[in-house]
Amino acid sequence: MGKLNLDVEKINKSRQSAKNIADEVQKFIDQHTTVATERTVVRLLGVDGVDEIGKPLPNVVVDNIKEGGGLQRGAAYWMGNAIANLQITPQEIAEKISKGELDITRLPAKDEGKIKEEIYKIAKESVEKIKNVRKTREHFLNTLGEGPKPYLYVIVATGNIYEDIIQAKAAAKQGADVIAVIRTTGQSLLDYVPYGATTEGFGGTYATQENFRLMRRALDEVGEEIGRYIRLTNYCSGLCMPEIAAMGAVERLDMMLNDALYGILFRDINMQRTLIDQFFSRVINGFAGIIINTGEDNYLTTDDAVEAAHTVLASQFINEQFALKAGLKEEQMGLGHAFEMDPSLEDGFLLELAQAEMAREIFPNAPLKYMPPTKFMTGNIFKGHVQNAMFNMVSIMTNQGIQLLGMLTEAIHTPHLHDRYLSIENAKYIFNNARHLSEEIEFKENGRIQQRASEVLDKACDLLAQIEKEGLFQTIEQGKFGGVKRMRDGGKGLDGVCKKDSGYFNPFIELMLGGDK
Amino acid sequence: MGKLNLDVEKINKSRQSAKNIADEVQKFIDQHTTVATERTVVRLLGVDGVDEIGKPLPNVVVDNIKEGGGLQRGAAYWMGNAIANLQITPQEIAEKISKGELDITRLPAKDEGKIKEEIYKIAKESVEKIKNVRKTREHFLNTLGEGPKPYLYVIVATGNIYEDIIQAKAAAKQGADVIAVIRTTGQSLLDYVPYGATTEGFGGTYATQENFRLMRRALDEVGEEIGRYIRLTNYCSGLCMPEIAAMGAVERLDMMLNDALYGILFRDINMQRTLIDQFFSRVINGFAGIIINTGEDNYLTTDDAVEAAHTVLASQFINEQFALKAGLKEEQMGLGHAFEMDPSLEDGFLLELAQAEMAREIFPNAPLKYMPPTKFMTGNIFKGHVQNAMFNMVSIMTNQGIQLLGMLTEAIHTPHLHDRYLSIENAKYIFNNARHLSEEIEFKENGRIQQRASEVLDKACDLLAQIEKEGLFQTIEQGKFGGVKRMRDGGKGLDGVCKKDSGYFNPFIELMLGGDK
Amino acid sequence: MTEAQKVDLTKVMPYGDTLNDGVMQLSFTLPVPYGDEAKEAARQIVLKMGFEEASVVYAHDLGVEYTYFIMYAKTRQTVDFTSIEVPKVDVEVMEKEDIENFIKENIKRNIVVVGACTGTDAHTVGIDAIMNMKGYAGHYGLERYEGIEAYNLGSQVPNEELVAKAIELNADAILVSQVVTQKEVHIPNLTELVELLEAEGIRDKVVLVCGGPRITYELAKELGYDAGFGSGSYAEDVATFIVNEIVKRNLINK
Amino acid sequence: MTEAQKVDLTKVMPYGDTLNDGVMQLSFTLPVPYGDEAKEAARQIVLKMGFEEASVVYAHDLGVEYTYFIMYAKTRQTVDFTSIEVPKVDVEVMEKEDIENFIKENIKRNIVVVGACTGTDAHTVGIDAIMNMKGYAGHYGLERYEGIEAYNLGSQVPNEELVAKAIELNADAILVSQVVTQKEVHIPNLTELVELLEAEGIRDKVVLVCGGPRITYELAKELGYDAGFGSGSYAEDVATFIVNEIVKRNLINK
Ligand code: B12
Ligand code: B12
Ligand SMILES: Cc1ncc(COP(=O)(O)O)c(C=O)c1O
Ligand SMILES: Cc1ncc(COP(=O)(O)O)c(C=O)c1O
Repeated sequence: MGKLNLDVEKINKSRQSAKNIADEVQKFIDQHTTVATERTVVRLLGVDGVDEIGKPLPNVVVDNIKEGGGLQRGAAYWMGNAIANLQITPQEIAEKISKGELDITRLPAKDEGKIKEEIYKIAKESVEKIKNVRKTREHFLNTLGEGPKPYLYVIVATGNIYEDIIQAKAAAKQGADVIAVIRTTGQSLLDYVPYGATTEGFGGTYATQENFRLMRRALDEVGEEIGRYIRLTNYCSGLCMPEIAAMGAVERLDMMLNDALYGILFRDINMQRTLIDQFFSRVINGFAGIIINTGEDNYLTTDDAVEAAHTVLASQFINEQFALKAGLKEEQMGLGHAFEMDPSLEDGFLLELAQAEMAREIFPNAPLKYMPPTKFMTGNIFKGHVQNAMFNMVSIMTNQGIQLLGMLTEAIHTPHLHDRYLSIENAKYIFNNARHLSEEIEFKENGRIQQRASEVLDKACDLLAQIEKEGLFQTIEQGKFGGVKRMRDGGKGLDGVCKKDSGYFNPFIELMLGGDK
Repeated sequence: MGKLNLDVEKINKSRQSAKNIADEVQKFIDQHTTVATERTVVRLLGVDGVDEIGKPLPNVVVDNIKEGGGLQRGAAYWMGNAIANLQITPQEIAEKISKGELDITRLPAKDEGKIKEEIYKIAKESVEKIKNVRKTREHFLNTLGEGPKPYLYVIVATGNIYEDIIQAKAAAKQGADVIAVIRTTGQSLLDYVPYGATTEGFGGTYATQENFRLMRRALDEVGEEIGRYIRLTNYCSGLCMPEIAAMGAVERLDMMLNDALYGILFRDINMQRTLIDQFFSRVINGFAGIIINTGEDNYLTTDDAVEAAHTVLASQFINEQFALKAGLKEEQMGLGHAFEMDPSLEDGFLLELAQAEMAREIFPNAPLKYMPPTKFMTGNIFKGHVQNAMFNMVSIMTNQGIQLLGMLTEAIHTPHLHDRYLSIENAKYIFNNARHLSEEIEFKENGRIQQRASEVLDKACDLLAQIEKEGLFQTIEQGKFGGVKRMRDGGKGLDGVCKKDSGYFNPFIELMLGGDK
Repeated sequence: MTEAQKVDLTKVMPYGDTLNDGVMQLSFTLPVPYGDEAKEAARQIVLKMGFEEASVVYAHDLGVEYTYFIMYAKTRQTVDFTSIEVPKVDVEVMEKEDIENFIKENIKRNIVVVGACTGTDAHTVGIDAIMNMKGYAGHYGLERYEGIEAYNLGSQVPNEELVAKAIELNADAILVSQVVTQKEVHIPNLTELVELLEAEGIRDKVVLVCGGPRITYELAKELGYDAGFGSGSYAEDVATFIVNEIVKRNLINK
Repeated sequence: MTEAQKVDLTKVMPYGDTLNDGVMQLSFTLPVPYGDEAKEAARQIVLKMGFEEASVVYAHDLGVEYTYFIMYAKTRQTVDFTSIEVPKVDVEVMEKEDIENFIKENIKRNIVVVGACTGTDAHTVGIDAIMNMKGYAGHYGLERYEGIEAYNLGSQVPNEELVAKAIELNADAILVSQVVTQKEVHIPNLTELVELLEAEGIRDKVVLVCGGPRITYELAKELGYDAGFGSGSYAEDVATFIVNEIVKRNLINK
């Protein structure tokens, strides 16, 4: 099979282990909810805005429910009950709570059928809206078209949404296909989503609905101008994972970084919390036609890319299963991996080739998201530009789907306007100049490349078998991913987790998972 | 055969055509000599230095012979006769001529046997000296060792030999294996070799024996220090082709750019003159163990690299035959080719791969000299650095022998100290990181790469058949190489060509071609 | 001239391919539309900085009325290399074993080192390189040193928490890592820590060290730290400094 | 702030990722041995040029007591973009056919153009691009123009020979290409040609044009040429200039 002659048995076995792992975790997920999940429900029911001290109304509502001891029943229930009682809109309910005029859990309990009826009416409208957003995207893609794969994916990270827009437009004109607005450092630990247009981030820009809207509009404009649909990406991660999914679904984001494991390992977010949140966020992303980007690349920043290669593959298998559970199609699975080996390694290029080709063959329909060298980038911008060129070579030789472009200034600053131009130029040159190289080359049977791939697959298969036995939580506790250990009850956000009671319901999961796509 | 599945018949046919072409030209060569050839004989007999107006003594001697109408008999005859008459050294003879104390062709004619005896005695010593120089090189290579192939070959070109030395030493420390001292613009049209250490060149430094010596010493020093023998290269081309060969043989140069076709096409040197000169220069280079570098790469600066690819191959076949005639071993044939396709070409990388692999397979033992992108380099040094990286990739994927490193500033200036460092770093990174890639990849049967190679071979084969029919001189008159037309009687230096008479002799050809190696 | 000119170290100038040619490469963007006028603007701004022979070798339209330039130009500025003195840690770096012996002989007790990546910074690789067992590039981290009790608090640690922990453990040294420096975000964060320690009255009782790729010894001193360590630092560099400082400042019995 | 700041074109500054941040990238070598002092020397020389926040992001030992640096720094210089005027050929470039018609209608005879790559310069690709049939990048060369007799003398042509040929052919225009500019070798060579033409008394009777990758219109004017053409010029650019100049300077009947 393929160029690598991979062992199909091992692939199947790995996939089955991953499925069992995900099944196990899903049981846990299904029994719980979180404050973020409930705020998402509130948002999807139409609540937006902030109170006079700047606290987002979804937080106001859910805090009120939580204080009233009602979280285990879910926000949909309480909102439905309030509507049934007061015959006002969710937004009006939120405003009343914020003004102290309403304590939502204290309203008389209406008939459950009535409650659901009220809620499902609104929820269906909301879901319909998202479906229309998806159709708009499809329309743009059909009329404007898109760039060839690998998509050129660049980040903007000035901290100021308006400056970001200038940079994003420039990048699009230079040939970028995807713009990711990096988040300000620290946002992922906020247990609320900031509001409005923002101009003050560090190493990134706040993810807010208004910022999404502004950037989306700018990219639509430039897309029309250059005749190519420009995708927009943000971060569906951190303590507000599903809320951002909801915002993105409405504002027509096209991709989302969305991976609980990243938050656990690299942001020290509590694993229970974020796995629960991830489920709902992926349901929304799946329904909204958003491609998720998983974060396996990050493991290689704290662990060694040669030694830990199999952890990336194992994690991709697990992420695939979590994605399937949430209704994501393979075409939406931007599984992450990275070109992060020490450039001084003899034959390192061969190992990178093996890894990239392996991912390609094991996940043939996933638009793999390939991350550039970062850890071994230095202040030597010239050498860095060549490291990025080698990364681009591997990508075109192995048909990657989404190429996050490396920046020559990676070790120095978030990209300057011309850094991005130079990187786009680098990738365009190589992708075009070696366009069909992957069709023309084969790998020697049982040579270094094939052997390396089979070795990595073997190890991943073993690791998955072990996780299957011990469970995902325990594996993370042992530091198997990224060399980082996190405790089941440690990290941020555990206090936002809550067991559902039997009356709990969340209309959106049902509508989006089951709904026609 | 090989990875390209090349048609062996075509290769054999091409080689046979080239042999016939060279045979034909060699007939012409054997009947002629030139002022440069005779000056070389004079030099090899031990004449050096300049007269009071700075004219080199070898020129003084040969001019005297020419004025006396004796050129057709060869300088060896006249020198031998003078020795037989005066019992003084060649150097003393030259000095006497220069002071007007001697008119060499006016001396009484001694017995031819006696003359030859005198000359062969000196000639043998001279040849012995060169043999020892070769042994010294072999000794260094055995004790110090050398870098892995492809050798990293860089140029220095400050115009000032002392500045060149700083740069060359720095390059060696940074990892260069070969240092080429580029000649000042215009030197190739001088019909004499300047004398002494020089500090004033434009875009290069004068090739003088003293400069050779200074640089050789510097490289031996640095070689000892870093434990790697550093090769030295200069230009055995232009109107003094064989003289420079002789100087290089004595001063232990290791490589020489040495290609009559280059002089004809790119310096407008008369074709008769330089083909005759080339023969003797190659005999010397061959005997001295010097690797020649041919100039096919240059065709692609004036012609299109895709369209004219077959002219490069055809010329390589011809150069191979000329080299064999002069006693050069395959291991000394640094046949030239280049990575010069328009970088904006879709799949251009595939075509470059095809060309490089083809040369590799057709000339399996030649240390091919691979030239970097130059024509399509721009002031964009960042992009240029990536173009050079792609060039390095092709080289390591096809096992080239000698890699002339591209400079990111190619379109701007001759290399600055750090330009060279960055280029060496670029090549070292890629050669090491993809060290065994060529062993691991195969090309798809009858795919784009294989097809391209076979197409180029076909065309070269046809072209050679045509040249075989029409003769090399006429082919050049038609502008078949580099798109440049040159006339048989045009260009510089024709007046230095002379038909030999029956008494002509040149001891060195015999000693070096026949001599034990 | 018979030899290469000698470098005059009191008047050093940039070198391209000839001594004192003064050549520098520059690149930057101007917010002006691409064209001859843009190139001239780029030239002028470079000439205004005192460069000579400024030449635009490449200009590219960035698509939003901004233009990118690559230039070469010559400076006539010189610097006296012989008079340059760079403040730095002035003790000679010891090896792990020597440090361990130094502690045994001179401090005669275990020393406690608390480290963290503070503020919103989550880049732990640097502090891990210094503190964790495994270390970095073949240099073991402090955890593996006999005589050193190392506590690595990890990432995104608020300064308050770090100070509390230092007090709790009666730390001899505090190590802070700051990697994100965009918009100088590290400066207030580092400053705040010093202020907190002063407020607690323990600034004098600890060796206070910061590090990160953009941290220099000089900057650290300015901000009130005892030392700062940049890229390519290893555990032994910091450990050498700490143990010497403890002795020097008489913090052995505190 | 609710929108991105607007660019003030009278005070333009370099742009990294924020308007007027002034960021520039630099690289260069100093003839000093690698080390902290070298980095400081690099910083100082950049600060002396008026840069601020100069930071060495990379330094490398070049092996012969020289050190290479990559730096970022901020300038506070501004340039008034609105006041920049670049001298250039001020006629609108015509297409080949229009030029041919222009000759027919306004000059009413064939014009003679002689070109060469002069001095020791052997880079013919540029002049060939302008003159030869084939042209360059899809733009035909002058040889293919009706109404133009083009003589390309090739490479390494001494100025004397070029002048002699121009006189012999009664040339209307002389085109000179100069590509090698190392150590400013083109300047005396270009100047000599003007002097020779003046000595022969024909400078006023010909349109004199030079070109090459480092030639600017401004430089050409300074050296006494009628125009200069740099990288990316095509035959039609030169031809337009020549035919207009012939009419303007009344060289039709000479
Ligand atoms: C790995 C990495 C990450 C990982 C971090 C994983 C982890 N657990 O550490 C992940 C993927 C999580 C990450 C995330 C982000 N990153 Co990051 N990241 C990097 C990267 C690629 C490498 C850093 C690294 O590990 N270096 C290797 C270590 C060993 O070197 P070091 O940190 O310099 O440490 C050495 C010395 O400095 C010193 N040292 C360091 N600390 C200390 C402390 C003491 C006491 C001492 C004595 C010495 C010392 O000793 C160490 C060993 O020699 C750099 C780019 C680069 N190539 O440098 C970007 C980089 C640092 N990241 C950057 C940014 C902006 C971010 C984000 C903010 C982006 C975003 N908005 O999402 C996030 C958020 C992180 C946050 N909240 O802090 C920027 C910072 C820009 C700037 N100058 O401010 C960089 C430069 C990339 C870029 N060009 O944009 N990142
Ligand atoms: C091809 C080439 C060669 C070929 C030339 C073949 C030939 N017959 O032309 C060969 C291999 C022979 C060669 C040799 C040398 N070269 Co060379 N060469 C180049 C190269 C790679 C490309 C030049 C080129 O063809 N450009 C394409 C043409 C179309 O562009 P262009 O010349 O700029 O022309 C355009 C415009 O400028 C304008 N134009 C040009 N002339 C004119 C004239 C008029 C009247 C008008 C209107 C317009 C016009 O219109 C043209 C079309 O748009 C450059 C590097 C580079 N990438 O630029 C080095 C380069 C020019 N060469 C260089 C050097 C030093 C040499 C040598 C001196 C090296 C040596 N010591 O041996 C030799 C000697 C040559 C000599 N005596 O002149 C240096 C010059 C450095 C400098 N700034 O002075 C360069 C920059 C390379 C380097 N970095 O060292 N070279
Ligand atoms: C999967 C994933 N999620 C999120 C992030 C962003 O981190 P933060 O949570 O700091 O915005 C990253 C960063 O690379 C990531 O890879
Ligand atoms: C084969 C060959 N000979 C000679 C030269 C050098 O030219 P010149 O004769 O100007 O020194 C070159 C330049 O590239 C060359 O390729």
